[in-house]
This record gives sequence, C-alpha cells and structure tokens, in this order.
Amino acid sequence: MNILSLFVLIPVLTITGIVLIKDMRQVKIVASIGMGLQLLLSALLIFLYVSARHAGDTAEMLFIKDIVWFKSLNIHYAVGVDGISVAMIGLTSIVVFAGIFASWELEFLTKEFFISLILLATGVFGFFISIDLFTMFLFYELAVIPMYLLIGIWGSGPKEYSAMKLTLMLMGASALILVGILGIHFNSAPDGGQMSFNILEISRIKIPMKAQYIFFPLTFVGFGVLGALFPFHTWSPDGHSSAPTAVSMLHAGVLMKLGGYGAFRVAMFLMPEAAHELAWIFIILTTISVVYGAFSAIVQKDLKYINAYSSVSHCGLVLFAILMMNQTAMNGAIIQMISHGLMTALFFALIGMIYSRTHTRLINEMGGLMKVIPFLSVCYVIAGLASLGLPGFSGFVAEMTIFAGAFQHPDLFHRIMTIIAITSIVITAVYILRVIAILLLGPATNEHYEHLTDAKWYEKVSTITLISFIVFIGLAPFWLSSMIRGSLQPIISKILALNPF
Amino acid sequence: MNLVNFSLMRHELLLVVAALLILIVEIFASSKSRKSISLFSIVLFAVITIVGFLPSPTGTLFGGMYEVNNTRLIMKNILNIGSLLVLIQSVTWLNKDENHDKISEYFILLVSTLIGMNFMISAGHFLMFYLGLELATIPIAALAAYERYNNKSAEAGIKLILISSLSSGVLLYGLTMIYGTTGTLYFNEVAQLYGNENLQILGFIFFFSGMAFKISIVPFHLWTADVYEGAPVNITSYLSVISKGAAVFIFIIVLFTVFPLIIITWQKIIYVSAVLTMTIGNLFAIRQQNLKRFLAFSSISQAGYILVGLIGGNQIGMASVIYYILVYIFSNLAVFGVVAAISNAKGKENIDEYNGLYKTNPGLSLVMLLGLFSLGGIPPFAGFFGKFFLFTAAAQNGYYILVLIAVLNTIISLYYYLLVVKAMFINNNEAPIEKFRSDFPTRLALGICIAGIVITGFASIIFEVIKNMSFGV
Amino acid sequence: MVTFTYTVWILLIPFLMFILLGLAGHKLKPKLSGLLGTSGLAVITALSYITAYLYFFQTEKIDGAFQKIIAYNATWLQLTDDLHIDIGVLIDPISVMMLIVITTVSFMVHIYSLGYMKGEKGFERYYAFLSLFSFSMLGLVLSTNIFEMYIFWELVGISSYLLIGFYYQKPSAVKASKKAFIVTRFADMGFLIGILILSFNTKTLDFITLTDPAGPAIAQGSGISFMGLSVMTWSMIFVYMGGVGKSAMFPFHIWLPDAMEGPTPVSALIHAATMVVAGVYLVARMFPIYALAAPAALDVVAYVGAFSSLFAAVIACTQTDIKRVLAYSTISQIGYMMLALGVSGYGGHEGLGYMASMFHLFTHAMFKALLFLGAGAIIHAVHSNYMNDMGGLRKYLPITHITFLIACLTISGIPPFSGFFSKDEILAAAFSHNKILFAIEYAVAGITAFYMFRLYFNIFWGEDTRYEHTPHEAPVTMTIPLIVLAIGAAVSGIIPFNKLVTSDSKAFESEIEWGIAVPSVLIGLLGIGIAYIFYGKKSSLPDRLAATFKYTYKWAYNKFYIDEIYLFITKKIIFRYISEPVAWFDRHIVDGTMNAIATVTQAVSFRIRGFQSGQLQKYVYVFISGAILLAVIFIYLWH
Amino acid sequence: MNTGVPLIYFLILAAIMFFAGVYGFLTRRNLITILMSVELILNSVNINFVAYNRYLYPHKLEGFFFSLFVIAVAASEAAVAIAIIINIYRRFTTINVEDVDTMRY
Amino acid sequence: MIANQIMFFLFSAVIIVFSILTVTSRKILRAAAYLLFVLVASAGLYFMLNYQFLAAVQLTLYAGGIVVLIIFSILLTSQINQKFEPVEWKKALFSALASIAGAFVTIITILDFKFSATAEAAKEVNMRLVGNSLLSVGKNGYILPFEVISILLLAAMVAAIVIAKKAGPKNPDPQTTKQE
Repeated sequence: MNILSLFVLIPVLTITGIVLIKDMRQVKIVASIGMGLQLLLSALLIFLYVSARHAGDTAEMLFIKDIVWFKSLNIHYAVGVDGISVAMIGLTSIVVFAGIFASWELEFLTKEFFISLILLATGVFGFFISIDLFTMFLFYELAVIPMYLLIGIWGSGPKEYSAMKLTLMLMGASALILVGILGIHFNSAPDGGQMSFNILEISRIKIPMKAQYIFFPLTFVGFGVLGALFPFHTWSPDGHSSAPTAVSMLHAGVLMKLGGYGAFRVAMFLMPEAAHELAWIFIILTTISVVYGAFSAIVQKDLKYINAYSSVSHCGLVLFAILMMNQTAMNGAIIQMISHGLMTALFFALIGMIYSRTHTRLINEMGGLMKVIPFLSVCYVIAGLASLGLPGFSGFVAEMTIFAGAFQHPDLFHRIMTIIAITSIVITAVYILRVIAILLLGPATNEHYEHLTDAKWYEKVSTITLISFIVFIGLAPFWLSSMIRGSLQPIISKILALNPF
Repeated sequence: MNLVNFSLMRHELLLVVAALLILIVEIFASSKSRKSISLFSIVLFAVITIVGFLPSPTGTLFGGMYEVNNTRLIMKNILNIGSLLVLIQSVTWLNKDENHDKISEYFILLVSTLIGMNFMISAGHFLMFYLGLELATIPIAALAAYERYNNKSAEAGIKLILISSLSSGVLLYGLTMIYGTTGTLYFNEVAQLYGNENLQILGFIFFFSGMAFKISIVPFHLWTADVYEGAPVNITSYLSVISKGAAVFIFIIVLFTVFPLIIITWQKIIYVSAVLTMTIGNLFAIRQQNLKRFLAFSSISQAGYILVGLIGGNQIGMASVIYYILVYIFSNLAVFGVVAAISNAKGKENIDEYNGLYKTNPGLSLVMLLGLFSLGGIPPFAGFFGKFFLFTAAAQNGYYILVLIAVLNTIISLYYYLLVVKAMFINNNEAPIEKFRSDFPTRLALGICIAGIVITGFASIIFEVIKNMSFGV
Repeated sequence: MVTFTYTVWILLIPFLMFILLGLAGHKLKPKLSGLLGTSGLAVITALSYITAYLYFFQTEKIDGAFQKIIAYNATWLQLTDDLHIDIGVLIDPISVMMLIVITTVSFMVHIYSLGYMKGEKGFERYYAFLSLFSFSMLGLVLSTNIFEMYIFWELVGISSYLLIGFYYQKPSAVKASKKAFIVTRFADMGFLIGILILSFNTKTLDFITLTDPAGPAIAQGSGISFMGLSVMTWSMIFVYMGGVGKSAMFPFHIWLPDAMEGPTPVSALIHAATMVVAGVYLVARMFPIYALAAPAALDVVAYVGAFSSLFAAVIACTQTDIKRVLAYSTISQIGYMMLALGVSGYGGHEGLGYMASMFHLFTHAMFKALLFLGAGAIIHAVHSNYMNDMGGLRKYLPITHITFLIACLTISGIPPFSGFFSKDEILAAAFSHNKILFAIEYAVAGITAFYMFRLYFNIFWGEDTRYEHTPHEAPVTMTIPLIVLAIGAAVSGIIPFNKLVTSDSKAFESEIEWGIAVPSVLIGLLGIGIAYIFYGKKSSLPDRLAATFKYTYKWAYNKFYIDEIYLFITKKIIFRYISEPVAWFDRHIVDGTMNAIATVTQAVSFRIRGFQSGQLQKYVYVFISGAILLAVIFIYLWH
Repeated sequence: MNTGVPLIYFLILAAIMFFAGVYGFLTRRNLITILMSVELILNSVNINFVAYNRYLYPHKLEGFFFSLFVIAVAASEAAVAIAIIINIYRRFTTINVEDVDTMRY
Repeated sequence: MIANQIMFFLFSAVIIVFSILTVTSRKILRAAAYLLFVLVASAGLYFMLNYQFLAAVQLTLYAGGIVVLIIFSILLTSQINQKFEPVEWKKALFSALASIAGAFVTIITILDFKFSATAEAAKEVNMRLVGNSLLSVGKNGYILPFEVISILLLAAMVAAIVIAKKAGPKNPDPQTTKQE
C-alpha cells in the first residue's frame, strides 16, 4: 500500500468505524484515534520524505503511485508528494486533530458531525496528494460539500444563508477550475500525442500561449476564490461566522489553503508563461485583498468576522507571494499557508471555546476575560501575536520570507505593491491588539462571566497542539523552509527561463 | 428465422413474449392471486434483463430495417436495468387497493413501451424509428392517465397524448422533407445524401423538434412539468428516466449516423438549445414546491447537460452521454424511489413537507441525499464522473464557453438540490413525516440505486466498456 | 585568542528562564520565581562583565582596532540564495558596551522589583516578561545581522507591550500598551522596508559585511538613485524610521510618556535605559553606511535628534506626573544621542560624535535608570505619581533623596558626574559640525537642568504635604540598586570611551574642550538656579509665568497636541474614513453583488413562470413558434 | 410522372393543410376538435409522402408505405386519446382544454 | 392532363376550404363532417396519383374509422347543438400569425429546393406488390413494421381499456363510485 493512499484510506476507515458505532461517546474516541493516527502518519511521511531527500532522491515527486483509472480519457489515480504537499498534509492533520478535540462537547447529531468533518478532511488530504488534475478536482469538490451540511446543520446565526452562499460560491469557483482543467488537458499535447491530466507530465511541456491566456486566469481565479481573492472573498466572512468551531478551523485553516495550493500547483506551475504575463492584474487584486481585509477587520464587532477578514488579508498574502514568481516569495507563500492555517485554526478554536462559555461573539459584550479564563486568554493572545507576525511564531517567518522575496523584483511596480502589502503588518497589529484589549484586558464587564471555567482537558489538547506547532515553526523554520525550497526548484527553473532577474 | 437472428432480436422478442405471458397469466389469475402478478412479472423481467447481457452477435436484419451493434445493445441493457428498477419500485403502488384491478395492464403497457424503445434504438429505417417512437409514447400516455380517480392524472394523460401527437406530426413533416430530398428513409442511405440545403435543414429542424419534445429540450419542454406532476410517481420516474434516456439514445444514433454531413448545423442548434434548456430548466426548478414538478425541471436541465456532451459529435461524447444516462437512471430513480415511497405511504409530495425528515426517516433521507448529490454532480458519486465526462467531451471540440455555462448552471441546480437537502436535514419541523418502514421492493430498488450511484463512478470499467463500443461522427 | 562561544548562554539563560517562568511560574511560589529570575540575570551579568573584560583587555587588536568577533552563528532561515537570516552572537565594542548597560540595569531592576512588586498579582508573570525582555534586548545588541536585529527588535517591542500592559485590568495601561506597540510597529514597518531595500542592493544582511567600508553597501550601494536620493540613503532613512519609533523620537515619541503606565521598574529598564536607546544603537550599528554612503540620512538623524531633544525638553517643563517628566527627559536625552551620531564623521577624531553618543548612552542608562527607580521608590512611598502630592520628602527618604540628587546633577551635566563628560563630548562634536544644532543643544542643556531640578525641588523640598501614611524608606532590595546605580552614574564618566568604543573601533585622543564645557556647566547651573527660585520655596512665580505665556504653556502642557493629531488620524481617518467605508463596501457592494446575482436569478425565475401556464395550447404555441424560430434562425440568419 | 400538376402544388397544399391543423390545435377549445386538428396534420404529412414518392422516387414505395403506417398509428393514437378524453370528461365534466389546467407554474 | 389538373384543383380547393372550416367551425359535428370531406378529398388525390390501395385505406381506416370514432366521442361528451364561443381574438391572431409564418417559411424553403426526379422507372402499384412488400424480409420489405404496428395496436387497445375500464370491485374512491 502506498503511504499516500493511506491518507485517504484512514479517514474512510474512520468514517466506517463511526458509522458502525452506536455509542455517542465512542464516536469521539474513534474519531480522535483515527485522526491521531493520521497525525502520526503524516509525521512518518515527513520523516520518510526528508530522509529520502537526504538519501539523494531528487525526483520531483516522491512516493508516486500511478494507477490508470479511466483509460480512454487518460485519467489516472495518481498521487505523489513534494515538500510542499508534505507540508500541507502535515498542516491538515494537525488542524483536523485539533478540530476533533475542539468539538468534543458537541451533542447534537454527533455521529453525523464527525462523519462530515472527516469526510471534509478526506477531500483535503486527497487534494494535497493528487498529482492528477482529475483526482485533484474530485477531492476538491469532495471537500466543499460536507461544508454545506456542517455549517447548515451545526452552524449558528444565519447558517442556512451562509452555508448556501459558501457552497455556491465555491462551486462557482470549481466551475472555473473545471473549465481550466479541461482546457489544460486538451492543450497538453501541442505537438500531438497523448493528452494528459498528470501535473508532472503537463509541466514538462509548454501549453500554447493562446490557451494559457484563457486558462490561466480561469484556474487562478477559480482557486483564488477559495483563497479569498478580492472581490470573491465574500463567502468567507459569512461562512466562518456561521460555522461551528471545528469547521471554521478546518475551513480557514485548511480549506482556504486548497486555494493557494491549487493556484500554485495548477495555475502557476502549469502555465508559468501566462502567469508571468498576467501576474500584474492579480498582484493588484491580491494587494487589495491584503490591505482591504485588514482594514475591514478593524471595525468588525464579531470575533469570527474579525478573523474571517484577517484570513482574507493573510490568504491574500499567500496569493500575492505566489504571484511574485520567485523562489523566496513562493517559499514564503507556502510557509504562510501553513502558518496561517495553524494560527487561524487556533483562533477559531479559541473563539469557539469562548463562545461556548459566554454565548456571545460580540467583543463589545465581553471584557476582562483574562482574569476569568486565563488559559484561553493567554492562548488567544498567543494566537494574536502569531497573527500579527511576531518573531518566534510562524507568522513572522512566513511574512518575512514573502516580503523579502517579493522585494527581489527590481521594478517599481512590484516594489510598491510589496510596500503596500507590508503596511498590512501595522493594520494587523491594530485590529489584533484592539480585540485583545477589548476582549481580554481591562476589568471584567459582565458579572456573569465571573464564574466561567477555564479550559477543559480536550480544549487544552486542541490548543496546545496548535500552539506548539506554531511556535515550533516560528523558532526553527529552517527545515520547513528548506524542505519547501527544494520542491520549488522545478517551477522556479521554468520561470527563470522566462525572466532572468 | 434462425437462432442467430433470434439472438440478434432477443431484447424485443423476449419482451413481446413477456407481454403476452403476462396477458395470459392475467386471464387465468384469480382475484386473490393477482398480487403475485407483480412478482411474476418482475422475475420475468429480471430474467430478460440478465439475458440481455449475454454476449450477442451484431448485424442487420430485414434488409437494414433493424440493426444491432454493441452500442445499441448497451443502450438496451441500460434501459432494461432502469425499467427493472422502476418495476420493482412500482410494487408498493400497484398493491394499493385502487390499482389492484389493473396490475397486469400496467406491466403490459410498460413492457410494450419498452419494446417500442428497443425497436426505436435498433431502427435502421425511419419507419421503424417512427413506429418505435409511437409505441414508446402512446402507452405511456395511458399510464400517465392510469389513476382514473385522479384529476391530475387524467390531465397529465391528455396533455401528453395531444402534445406527443402534435410533435410526432411535426417530426413526420420533417421526415417527409428528409424523404423528399434524399429519396430514401434508410439511415445509412440518408447519411450519405443529406446535405446543407435549406429544405434539408428545415427537415432536420422539424425532426429535431419532434425529438426534442421527447427529451424535453427548451422550448419543447413545457409539457414536462405538468405531466410529471400529474402522473403517478412511478410513471413519472419512468418518463423522466427511461423514456428520456431512450429518446436521448436514439437521438445520438440519429445524429451520429444519419446526419454526420450537417454536423456544423446541428452543433449550432444544439448549442443554442443546450444553453436554453439548462438555464430555463434551472430557473423554473428554483421555485418549485412539488417534488415531482421540481424533478421535472431538474430533468430538463439534466437534458441540457446531456446535450452539452453530445455537441462534440465525438466518441467520448457518445460514450459519456450513454454513461451519463446510466448514472442518471440510478440517481434519479433513487430520488424518485424515495419520493414514491413517501408519496405512497403518506401522500406527501411537497418539499416543505419534507422538513425534518432526517429525524424520523434517516434512511430515506440519506438515499435522497445521495441521489440528489449524484444529480448535482458531487463526488464521489457517479453523477460527478458523468458530468465531468460530458464536459470533457464538449471541451474536446473547444466548446469551452458552453462548458462554462453548463458548469455555472450546475451551480444553480446544486442550489435547488441543496434546498431539498436543507429541508430534510436542516429545517426544523414540529411534526415531520412520521417514521415508517418501507417495504422490501422499495428497499431493494433503492439499495440497487445507491450501489449503482457509488459503483458506477468508481468502477472505470463500466465507462471503458461503453467507450469502446461508442463511435463518433 | 579568546573564544566567546559561551556568550550564547547570555541569550539562552534568559530565554530558558522565560520559558520556565512562563509555563510553570504560576505553580511556583511568587518569591521563588522572582529569585529564579534574578539569579538567572545575575549569571548573565557576570558573564557580560567577563566578556567585557576579555574583549577589551584580553583580545588582540588588529591594526589597532577591536575585532568584530562572531562568537556563534547558525542559519535560521534561508531567504534567497544570497540572503539568509542567521541567529548568532556578534561581539564588538558597542555590543559589549550594551551588554554591560543592559545586564547592569536589568540586574538592578530585577533586584529592585523583588521589593517593588512584592505582593502584586502576577509576580511570576512579571519576572517571565522581564526575562523575555532581557533575552530580546540582549539578542538585539548581539545580533550578527540586520534581520536578526529586526527579529529581536520586534521581540523587544512585544515585551515592552506586555510589560506596559502588566496591569491589564487598568484600562489606561491597556491603552498605553496598545499605543506603544502600534506606534513602534508602524515605525518598524519602515525599518523592514529599509532592510529590504538594503538587502536587495547589497545581497547581504550581515553587519560585518554591510559596515565594512570596502563592502558592497558602501562601495556600490550608493549608485542607484530614486527621486534624487541614492538607494542607500533611502534604505538608511527607512531603517532610521525604525530607530525613530523605538527611540521615541519626534514624531513617534507619543507612546513613551503613556508607556509610564507600566510598573516603574519597567519604565526604568525599558523605557529609559535600554530599549529606547535601541534606535541609537541601530544607527551606531549601521554607522559606517550612514557616514560613508548616506550622509543625507545622517543629517536626518541629526535634525530629528536635535528637534526631539528640544521639543521634549520644553514639554518636560510643564508636566506634573513625575514619570512623565522623566519620560520626556528620556526623549530629550536620546535626541542628544541621535544628534551626536548625526554630526559625527567616520574614523578617528572625526568620529567624536559617535563616541560621544555611545558614551552618553552609557551614562544616560545609569542615571536615567536611577531616576526612574528613585521615582519608583517615591511613588512606592507616596502612592501617587503627581508632584502636587509630594513635597519635603527628603526627610523621609534620605537614600532616595541623595541618589536622586546625584542623578539630577548628572543629567544636568554638572562635573564631576558622568553626564558632564558625555554631554561635553556631544556638544563638542556638534560644535565642530553644525552651529545651529550646537546652539539648540546648549539651550536644551539649560532646560534640562531646569526641569530636572523643578522635579527635584518639588519632590524633596517645598512644603510638607500632609500624607495619609507617613512615607518611609523603601526596603533594602530597592535601595541597593539605587546606591549601585548612583555610584555608576557618578563615576562612569571616567571610562575612556575614546579608547574603547569608537566609530572605527580604533582608539583616538580626545580631551575635554573647556571652551565648550564651561559655558555648558554654567547654563546647567543657571537652569538649576531658576528652578530653585521657582520651586525651591513656595512661590507664585511659576503660575504667573505660566499665565503670561498662556498659550505657549498650554501647548506645551498638552504636548503640542501631537496625541490629538494621532487620535485624529487613527480614530477619524483610519477608523471612520477608511475602515468603516471599506467594511461597508464589503458588506454592501461586494457581498451585495453576490446576493444580487441570487436575487436576480430568483426574480427572473418568477418573471418567466408565465410560460408554464398549465394551458396546453400555450405550450404548443411555444413549441411551434420555437420550431419556426429555429428554422428562421438556422436557415436564414446563421447559415 | 406527368399528371400536369407540378409536385410543388402538392407540397404547398400539404403545407397549408399542416398549418391549418396547427392553427386548429392552437385555437380550438374542445379537446376533440384538437384531435381533429391533429388528424389534419397527419393527413398533410401523408400527402407529402405520397407526392414525393410518386413524383420523385416512383421506383420504390417508401413514402407510400410510410403513409400507410401513419394512418394506422393515427388510428391507435386517436383511440387512446379519445379514451383519455372521455376520462377527462368524467373527471372534469368538461372537455374544454382551457379548463384542464390544474397544474401550472 | 387537363382533367388531372381540374381534379387536382377541385380536390385541393376542397381540402383547403374544409381544412380551414374544420378548425374554425363553431359547431362540433360540422367540424367533424368537414374533416371527413378533407380526408375524402385526400383519398381523391391518392387516386389521382395512382395509389388506389392507399386511397382505399384512407377511406376505410381514416374516413371510416377515425372519423366515426371521433363522432362517437363527440356524441358521448358534447351537446351537438352547442355552438362554441368564438375564439378569443388575441389567441386567434397570434395563432394565425404563427401558422402563417410557419407556412410561409416552409413554402419559401420548399420553393427554394431543386427537386430532381429519379430516372428509374416507376413501379406499378398493385395489390400483389403491396402484399409482397409488406411481407418481405429483405430490403424495402415491411414485415417488421407490420409486426410492430400490430404490437402498437394491441398496446393501444390495452391502453384504451385501462383508461376506460370501470373501477374495480374494491375501488375505494367513493367519489367515482357515486358518480357512476
């Protein structure tokens, strides 16, 4: 059995296990065991990957498994990983693991909840291991749909509206992606021969420019929607605010990363020429995303909205960095994805925990929580600091890499855009500190809150897991960065051929 | 008639025999043993279905009137499977007291429409095609009007029969033009002579209109919703799945084998009607409350997607359309099966009456969910694969804009499918439909549908087989 | 050759201490946490002194210059092929000097806090934060490259934030901490941009390479120009922006007075002695580039420094909160240091300003920490921050009084205290470079003496205010640091900085220029005299004076309304005119568009429902006209 | 074939008849009269077939036979339709097509 | 020749006039009669074209069978003397427009086409040929359609019975039972 296929198999088995179980308590245990295994497995994968690289394996992708699926269309079940996907897989398993514990208290339709949640995770894992456009697309859609149920059934507020909006917008994105994929496929053999869905094969040929001009924007925008590209980000705030805790975590933490990853892996990797020509349009859009998201976050009153807009800003930075098309910036983009994934998951986990205690998410109605629930509050502060890019946390590493990379462009346009994007670190500080100040610090405003209890053990598991990885990456970014750097080589060499700068 | 010829025609012949056998049984059956007629018929039909899958020679009979090749065999087998499912699903309904006295007629009529479809698919001549078409339509009108005590059923019957006779008039008028300009009605001969003269295009358009009526392509679709709503649920499912599927099959055959020379023209026509069909179907579906009506519009938009697959005129297109019909049969029958079960047990057919269904009837809700997701093209269900292949086929010939429109339309359709999902899973209801246990045939049929939805997608062999037997223009 | 590898422990110990106290602190007894923290710092203080000794006296010089030693270096993050962020330890004269300053003051503050913070809730948290701060500040000064410095720069910022907001239930503290962080963060953005420009053009982040007069930064970096200034100038101006923020120079000074909401020892440590001079240190660190490749940027440094020193001194004269007075005084003194750097040249006697600046940094650390700790002792005794609540305290707090007086004399530049020497060097450097700046600084020297003694007289002289509890001298843990620092402030003037810490690390000769020193001492004495007249005894003079210069006074008292301008910018511009419209736009335009698509679809769906009328004949009508239309279109229109 | 009447006349005649039938279908209220319109349509088709056969392709009899079968089909269609119409009459007590519109939108 | 022409114009005049009357007459039985005239005139046309067999079938099956069926149903469902209300003018106008447009397009297109007759000799249509063709299995043999139409007729019969069948003994629908 290929180790990568296990990433899809284990969730499926877990789901099967959950289906068979009657006792609601055991459901959680099975879910956590399954996802714990998954976490171990991804640790193993990282280990295997790194040791294979050390052993001198220089193949573009490792652990490749390629099974012909639909022969006549040349559709394969093809999986393989490079450093980037390994990193993303690691992120996913961490967030899912934390997510399971964050939803420990769920009472309503527990079984169904965990099934949907793990199904979502299956889609995400599948997406990251796929190197076949078809399977990739399949897993993408697989990941989107459980969101609807998760938000619709277990959500809060205008959940039906949000769930529908989110689903439809994401499916709209997938429409663009589908057309893009088909376009890539049918242009993957410009000199005749077999047309392919395989990313590696396609990356070796040059798709005709005419096709690239059409399909690059399609795929990029398609994935960009998921990555909260302005102005297609509006599903995100509503979706986040209505989603239950674990779903927000997974959603912002992982699902939005499908966007960045896909934009990188499909749009940029396969069509670097068009990317190079058209990047400026999207750079403007992403720069707007970055600043706009941050500014919007300043005036929000709902914790989840703040975070959602913050995600818009941070994910905008991911796309921004990808578009810079050099190794450093792209490296930063990947790190940013992981970093943002972890910290936003942490944020949402904490918001969920706070909400379950105070039953409100409006910051104005809360205050002085630091005194009553110090553990959660400290975690919140840590998340906030990570989010505003404090050294020692992963956010700093990511942002600095991005800015350093983006600044490698000698021309004025890129630099001005970079500087505009850099301003976001200040705006981020403003809204993060504002929330911390209102929410946690100051005197306790509501006497009912005096009796709140601090984190339970499962909540601690959830938050500590996330924090430890945030800190770990923040303190020792070198190996992660180098793992990713190596994997960026193929695309970089392709781009360098275009634009020796 | 030798054995080979028999084997060539076995689908039709066996069905005729079946129809006659049922007639005979009916004559000898006492009023008590009538209920076993259903069992008998279904077993008989199951046998026929299996026999249909036996390997078979191919060739033409009756001087080209009748033609069998692997593609057509597959089409017939697919229709058989679908019909078998419909038959199994109908048992509950037939066992109701008010339908008790005409069980065998139901089977005879249904089987004879299937005979008509089979002949239609095997046609090598427009006369056979026409007769098959009529044989496939007229009894259905009677079936639609089957519930004599029901106003809506009668209305559905009259609407269906009148519009279908008009449309066959139009189709015939087109055929006269085809005949007039080529001097023949044999498919293979017409194929070589049919060009792009104005009159020939006019003939094609009239012919197309007649066919489009059967497939419910906009603007020839307006009967669909009313008939679907009025007809008994099982007939509706038969209409929306088998009848439409057969029409699509013959439509492919005709387009690919008879009109290859005017492909440019029919591609344009299909382009326009595909866009219209998807969009209009979806726009109407959004606001439906009655599930049958809702599914009618959904099936209209599905027809639009099918046209998208057809437009390339390539092998993949043909394969994907056939495959999609198979998938569509499973998915739609799963949905209809649930609707029928609830309608038969509780008489409820409105979406808001389904509110909170999951709490009381989780099994049915899940089946419905899977069916709807498959229809909506959500992985890992077969509908996803089906749609993907359809769009691939269109994209192969560069119809990217059409594909984009189609995919955007799938979003609208996903929207209204999700409305049903929402009703079942999310909406609160103080008094949801009570818990009830559906009987064995229903569960069997639903089980098969679900298996089909799941397996058809993953098991690439099915698509490959179809692909290998398909051909392009 | 002495190896300095052990110096990594100077960083590691406080870091580990922070982790320990941060994670397990609440399980320990508060006192134990405090002692742990203090002992940790004792160790690194010792290490620092050893390092200083070894470096200055045991390490060989090359060409008469102190070597720049990289004691430890490890790649932390590879950015581009050329650029990589290292974490390492750089030993050179200024970093060693800063080690001394930081560890000394920090150690004193640790000890002091044992008494001052006793019984406070969150005692262990306090020590954890202090350790974090020590770690960050030491990391900052020991950085081998500019990005490492930036990292610690940010960490210093956050520890400052945490410490200012230590009393997190006090809204004013929360607000102040937020303000401090955001303002400095804004400045840091400039720093970051500066780093990016610098590193892109030089392909290195390393200090040694950067500041090498023959290195790429200086040799080629100045070539490309943008909007009339060379790239190096731009980058240095941006880098300086970071320094301006952290060192609270105008116009980013507004956070510092508010930062006094933190515990007083923190003010002493961070907002007087160490962190706020980071900006000075930064410029000193990059000095060769400033001096050799970006003279225009250096001028900016000088003018900003000069203006800040004057500006802050004027405000200091009007404030009544003693910590605020000290805060403005800090700004003013740092302005001095900046000015000194700004008027300095590179190498030999040209680099007098540089040396003077470092010298003043050193002495200032001592006396300003002393002042703050003294203020802390006073506040501890009186439970108030305001001068009006004090008076005649010299009876109750003899040790505090003496040490405070020493500090005041030192800052006023009265010989033989250390301030006299360092200030004299600065004035000398300014004199040789720019007469206008020199004149300003002369005036500031007088004003400084005035407001310091205004403070002094108000607190320790004047009438005895009726206290609710009789003020008593602080415990011994608090007085010892006062005494130690007082000694430091008094005698550190004799340290031969011109031999140790110079712009090119080579010793040069410098002597006290009496022509400048004497008038400056006189001016200082004049200031003291005026202060005595005004405040030595009860007098209505100050009020009358204030009434005469009503507007000037009011403006100065309100800090020239800079805070209000900031408030206007943040609240009005950013909040009201940017953020809210953006949020509105997002909700109504972007989101509205998406919703509109849905609404339009629904509306269209409603509109066209008429087709499905239930009328058979209408259906057929559509059927027939559809067929005819198709025919017309495809036969006659689109054939 | 020389009858003195050109083929085109037959075709025009059939076309007129066809669209007369269509008109009837569109306007008649009574279901039975609608059925009669359908018969007109089918009859026009037959005329077309026959005319084509006779004038253009008299060596084969495809059109001839086609019209033969059309007549048979028309008969069976009419039979079923009339059965349903009678049923409608029972249910609705009217056979006005405009009243048979309980399902719409 | 001329006789043919006269016959043709006569028949076509009958067909056109009575077709239009069939679809406009306000008395239902008259409409049925007009339809009969049309069908008979069509049979005349077939005679004229030498398809006597077809003409005979037309007369017996169409004129004789279908029209009688229609008249029966009229008698069952309508009052003979009842006069229909005139057609709503809007409906009539639009329907007429559509029909005329359709006819116009069709005729224009037909006129546009250059028909070319085959050179092969015409077949004499006699009963033997018809019979042989109907039972032939080869090319241009029609045995299969012949069989299929028999199934169709059977199915139609069953269909008509199903609909027309009276409710069974256990019919639970009280309304239906009451009505009958």
